[in-house]
Amino acid sequence: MEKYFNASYIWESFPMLLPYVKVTFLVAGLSVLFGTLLGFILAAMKIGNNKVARKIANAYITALRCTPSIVLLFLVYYGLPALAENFGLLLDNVDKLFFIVITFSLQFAAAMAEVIRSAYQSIDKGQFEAAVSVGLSNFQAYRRIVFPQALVVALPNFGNSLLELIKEGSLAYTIGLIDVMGKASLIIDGRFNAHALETYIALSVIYWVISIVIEQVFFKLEKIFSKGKQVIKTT
Amino acid sequence: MLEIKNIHKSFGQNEILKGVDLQIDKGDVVVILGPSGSGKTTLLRCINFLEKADEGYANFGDINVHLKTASKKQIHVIRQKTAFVFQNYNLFNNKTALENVTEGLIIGRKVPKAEAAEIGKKALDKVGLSEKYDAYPSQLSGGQQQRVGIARAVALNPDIILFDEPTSALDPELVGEVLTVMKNIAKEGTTMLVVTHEISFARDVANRVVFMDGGMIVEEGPPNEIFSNPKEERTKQFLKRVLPEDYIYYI
Amino acid sequence: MLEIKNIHKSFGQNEILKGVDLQIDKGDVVVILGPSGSGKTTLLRCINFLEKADEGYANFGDINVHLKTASKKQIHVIRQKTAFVFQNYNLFNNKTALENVTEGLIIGRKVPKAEAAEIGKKALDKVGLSEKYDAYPSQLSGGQQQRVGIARAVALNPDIILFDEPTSALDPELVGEVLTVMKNIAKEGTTMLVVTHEISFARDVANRVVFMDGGMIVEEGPPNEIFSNPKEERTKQFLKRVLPEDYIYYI
Amino acid sequence: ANSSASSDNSDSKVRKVKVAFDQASKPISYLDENGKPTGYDVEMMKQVDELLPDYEFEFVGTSSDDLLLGVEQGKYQVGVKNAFWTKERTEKFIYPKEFLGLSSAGLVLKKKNENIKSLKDFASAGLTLAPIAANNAQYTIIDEYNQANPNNKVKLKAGDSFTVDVVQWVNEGRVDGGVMIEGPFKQQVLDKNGPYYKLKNEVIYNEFAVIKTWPLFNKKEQKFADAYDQAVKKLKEQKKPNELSKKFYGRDLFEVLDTVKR
Amino acid sequence: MDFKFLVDTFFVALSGVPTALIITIISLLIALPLGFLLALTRINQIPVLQRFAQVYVSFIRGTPVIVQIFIVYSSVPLFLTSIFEKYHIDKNVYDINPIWYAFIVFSINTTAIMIEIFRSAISTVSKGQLEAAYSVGLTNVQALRRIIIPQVLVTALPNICTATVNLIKATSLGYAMSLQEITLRAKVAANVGYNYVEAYIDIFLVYLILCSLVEYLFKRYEKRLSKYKIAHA
Ligand SMILES: Nc1ncnc2c1ncn2[C@@H]1O[C@H](COP(=O)(O)OP(=O)(O)OP(=O)(O)O)[C@@H](O)[C@H]1O
Ligand SMILES: Nc1ncnc2c1ncn2[C@@H]1O[C@H](COP(=O)(O)OP(=O)(O)OP(=O)(O)O)[C@@H](O)[C@H]1O
Ligand SMILES: [Mg+2]
Ligand SMILES: [Mg+2]
Repeated sequence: MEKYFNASYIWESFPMLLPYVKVTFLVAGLSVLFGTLLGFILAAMKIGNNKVARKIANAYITALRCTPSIVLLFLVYYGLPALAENFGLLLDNVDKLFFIVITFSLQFAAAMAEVIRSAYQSIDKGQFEAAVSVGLSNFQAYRRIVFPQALVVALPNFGNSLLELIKEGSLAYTIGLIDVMGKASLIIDGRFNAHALETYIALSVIYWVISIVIEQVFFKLEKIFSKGKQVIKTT
Repeated sequence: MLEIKNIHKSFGQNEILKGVDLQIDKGDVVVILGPSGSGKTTLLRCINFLEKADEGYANFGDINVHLKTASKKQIHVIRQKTAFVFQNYNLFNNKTALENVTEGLIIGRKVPKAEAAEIGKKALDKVGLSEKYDAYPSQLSGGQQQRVGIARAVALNPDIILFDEPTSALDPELVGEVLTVMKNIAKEGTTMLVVTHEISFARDVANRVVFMDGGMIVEEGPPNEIFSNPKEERTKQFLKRVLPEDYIYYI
Repeated sequence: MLEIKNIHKSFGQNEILKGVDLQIDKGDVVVILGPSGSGKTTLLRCINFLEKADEGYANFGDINVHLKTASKKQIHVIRQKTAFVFQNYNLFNNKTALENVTEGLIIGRKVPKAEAAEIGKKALDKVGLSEKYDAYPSQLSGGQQQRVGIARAVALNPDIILFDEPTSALDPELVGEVLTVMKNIAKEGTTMLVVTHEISFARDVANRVVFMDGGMIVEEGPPNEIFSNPKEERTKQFLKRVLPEDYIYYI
Repeated sequence: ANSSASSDNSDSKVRKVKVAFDQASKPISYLDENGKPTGYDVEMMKQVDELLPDYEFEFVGTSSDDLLLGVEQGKYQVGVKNAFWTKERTEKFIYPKEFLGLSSAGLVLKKKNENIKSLKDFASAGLTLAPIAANNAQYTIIDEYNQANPNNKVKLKAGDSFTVDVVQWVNEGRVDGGVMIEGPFKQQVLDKNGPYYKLKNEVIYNEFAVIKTWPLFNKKEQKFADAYDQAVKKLKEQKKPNELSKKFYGRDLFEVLDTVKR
Repeated sequence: MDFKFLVDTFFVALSGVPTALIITIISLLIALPLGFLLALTRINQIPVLQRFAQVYVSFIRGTPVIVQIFIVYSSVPLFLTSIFEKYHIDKNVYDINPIWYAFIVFSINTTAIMIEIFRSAISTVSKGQLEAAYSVGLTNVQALRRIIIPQVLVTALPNICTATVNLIKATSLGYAMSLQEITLRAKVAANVGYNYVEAYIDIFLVYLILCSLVEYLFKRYEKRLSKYKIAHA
């Protein structure tokens, strides 16, 4: 085993990989932003009374759940320009990042729709009723009473989805965007595939650290936002 | 002061309220009794527009609204004149006791913050929670939570406070403290419409008891009359089951 | 038949039971009263090994166990001799009423299925649920659920049934049906240890009332004595708060 | 053209085209330490660009799959990825008249299998072969050999390019042989600083074919392909490909051009 | 677009479904019980095991599957050889069918996900259920098997469904281990004529059909399992 394994390749990989974490974060950050917005719309469609809207939202969520990310990526990367052409838009010179962000936004939205819906529904209806009964408008009741509580419920699931997104984001490499995963592939190719294991170990450590940091951040956020929620058990 | 006429309300096929009329004068304490499912909660919720009635009018001093077609503005005005105390408290979980009380004042009524805090503290003092301004609901016992609920209603200085079984979610021992608070408020002349199973409260505090069954008012009158001399068979049956077995004979 | 000696139990720093002794004879109905947090539930749970006591002995007719070091087998034997009725029913959500009752017989005691069904149906008949054999808990009212809970305990034919506030999670109207069932069982000579706030039940059915506070037994005796002539100050205070205001004077 | 050409649209003479290349296929096409595209195929195309004033090349690094999809759809006008010629592929892409380069293919073997010189020997001996990415040209060579010799097939498995470290796999015995091009083998095993220099007496390289490689043009790009032909012809006259071959493959493959069958 | 190829390759891709399913099923068979047990160690806070489970879950959930595949695929054989050599086991590690690596990777991966799913599902079943089971004389194992697990399964099922669908999709990464599954078969077919557009459309269709079907089956099963819940809210 020692014949093929040389830990110095692990150390050597870190400085080469780390600069590309930026790209990974860029993809994730933008996708979270747009995905969450779309997720809100989808959740609203699912919660609302309009049957057609609900059907559409459900179909969307099922379809996206069932499509491997890489396939979705190609569908967006090639399908979208083809669609846009029908409207006289030329997307051929648009940056790859654009398509990647769209792909992962679409996917993230499907996950978020469920996260948002279940968080919203976990808040007792009485909270809203109490708010309007003390004279708040519907909007004020949502903004001040319902949403802050739903946020706390949603946070852990939101964190999980974010972790998924960061990992899936590694596929961006397939259409040539070089993020931390892509860089690892380049390093390995540069060595004609020798000592790939060491590079992948370095890569996995980077991903792991990122995920631990994100987990911790969300844990802290949850604590901050959940003031008043610490449940005292009564038997 | 509040007059309700002919409220009807169905959920799907089920007609829950079948034409309820109710008249409450300023300073009245009216207790509604009735078996589970008779529509007591629904009646209160319709009055506060938490449920939209299918039919009926509410006459609120100067304002007269058709419950079904009331405009947003009318609803808002009536909600300003009423306050609701919920069975399971429904305190805002993400707000402290004081914030719970001031939320409606600051956001709903645009009372300046300092003034609202003043009013809120007074209300909490009144229910004996001077020590708990900054406690979150999860840090309070059931009885304390319900007292915050009452303070929240009182602070709004409404024309009438609606209570929906305010003590039924409480440990037997905690019931007393909440009833005491309610009695004190009643003594101050607050108009109250109370759904409760606490017979002693009804007897001591109410000036009118209303017995509901099957979505209708079966019988109403002063507490002594209703308890010691109910006219309707249904009322008798109900009281027999709810009162301590021998209690009824001693009154 | 059951003798308990010197039970101690702490949760972390909190000593909840500070040496409780209790003697129950065959056919006894013992009611435990006491304020919230006084350790009533904990006592019952220790007897059934749902909580492991830190100290103390239980003497169960022929078996004598040290509660802390009891072996798995001893625990099993004692559990076979006791049954527990929970405050919030704790019916098996994934089983029908009949399956709830037969589960312990078939799986725990290896009673043949047909025989177990026989026993189970009888127990359910006894609590007035002949119509509900195949209903799931979610399809039953609270009162019905608790009656299944009682049937489940009865079917095991235990030496003693432990009740932990069996009616306190129920609508006031449903309390009666459960108490009636309990009375009937008591009449049949079942030994019962009951934590409850239902004074009328204690007075009518119990042959001994135990008043607990702060993890200790403060006072015990026949119900008449305890209710009309409590000796300890703490007992008096407690009864004052729990009994309907004027009730105490009429007994 | 070159970078000085204005990107002004009104200057309709200069056309911008996208040249896709497989960015992880050293030494054919790859990104150097500074992230700049290079490799035999890329450098050839750069020189073609020099000779075509009407065109301005933009090099786009990507994966092999995307390159094939992108050129077919017209996202890229041309792509280079060490592609071989097959009849079926001409339905999807324009193959120009002039090939771009030569690629050597050889078997990496254990010393004891030194005498295996061809795919036929390899197949006859019943040896196992390291998996090859399905979109890799080497896969095509073996596949075609198998089609032609249905009774003496090489055990061919498709896999992924990144997982297979041919030299290591052969040496440790995970497989009996692997297909490689010559340059990388030299740099890994024969070079004093290569990661597997210590194995230089244990594994050997037996070339079995040299094959022409082609750029793939989008179907609408016939004119562009013609222009390319002109340029490459010139380059070949100037022996430019020979230099690049030496530089990237460590050997002038054009020396054996006459033996190249396809 | 080459429609004949599109249709032909659809069936080629379809022929990879059994491979994908076998990997999925084996992984689930291993991950479900193992995940449940490890979830119990975390809930009951069993000292060393729960720590192990925690780190394990954190690592697996923190790294992309493809990286895990690469690591297992390149390190396990090395590891095994050195063990075989040490103990003079005369067995060629490299005769192992790559599907075994897939079983290892995806089982490891799915187990981590199951731990999390069961952990939250178990906590939704009230402790009273267990206590009631004890009080009628069931043993620990009996209580788990007859009362707790059936209820845990119902709450966990939607999440298990999601995990299964994700697992099926993830088997497409098996190409990295030369697994003859859906994606690889389609891509091999595409290589001859570079018909990648058609191949990806076929891959898309096969996964869409397969995963929707699995999702549908889970929903039906969930309905059956949760019949005790439907009565009223
Ligand atoms: N949102 C709703 N949708 C459908 N049915 C409802 C709804 N709210 C209440 N009901 C039904 O209306 C009936 C009356 O309910 P209501 O809560 O008014 O009774 P109640 O007199 O307050 O009873 P309780 O003493 O149990 O609180 C019940 O049968 C209930 O099931
Ligand atoms: N598992 C536990 N961990 C820590 N503290 C506990 C636990 N169970 C009970 N306690 C504490 O023990 C004390 C006594 O509880 P117990 O439930 O026995 O009281 P009780 O007399 O039954 O009260 P109630 O009438 O409210 O049911 C309470 O202060 C409670 O907070
Ligand atoms: Mg009600
Ligand atoms: Mg208790």
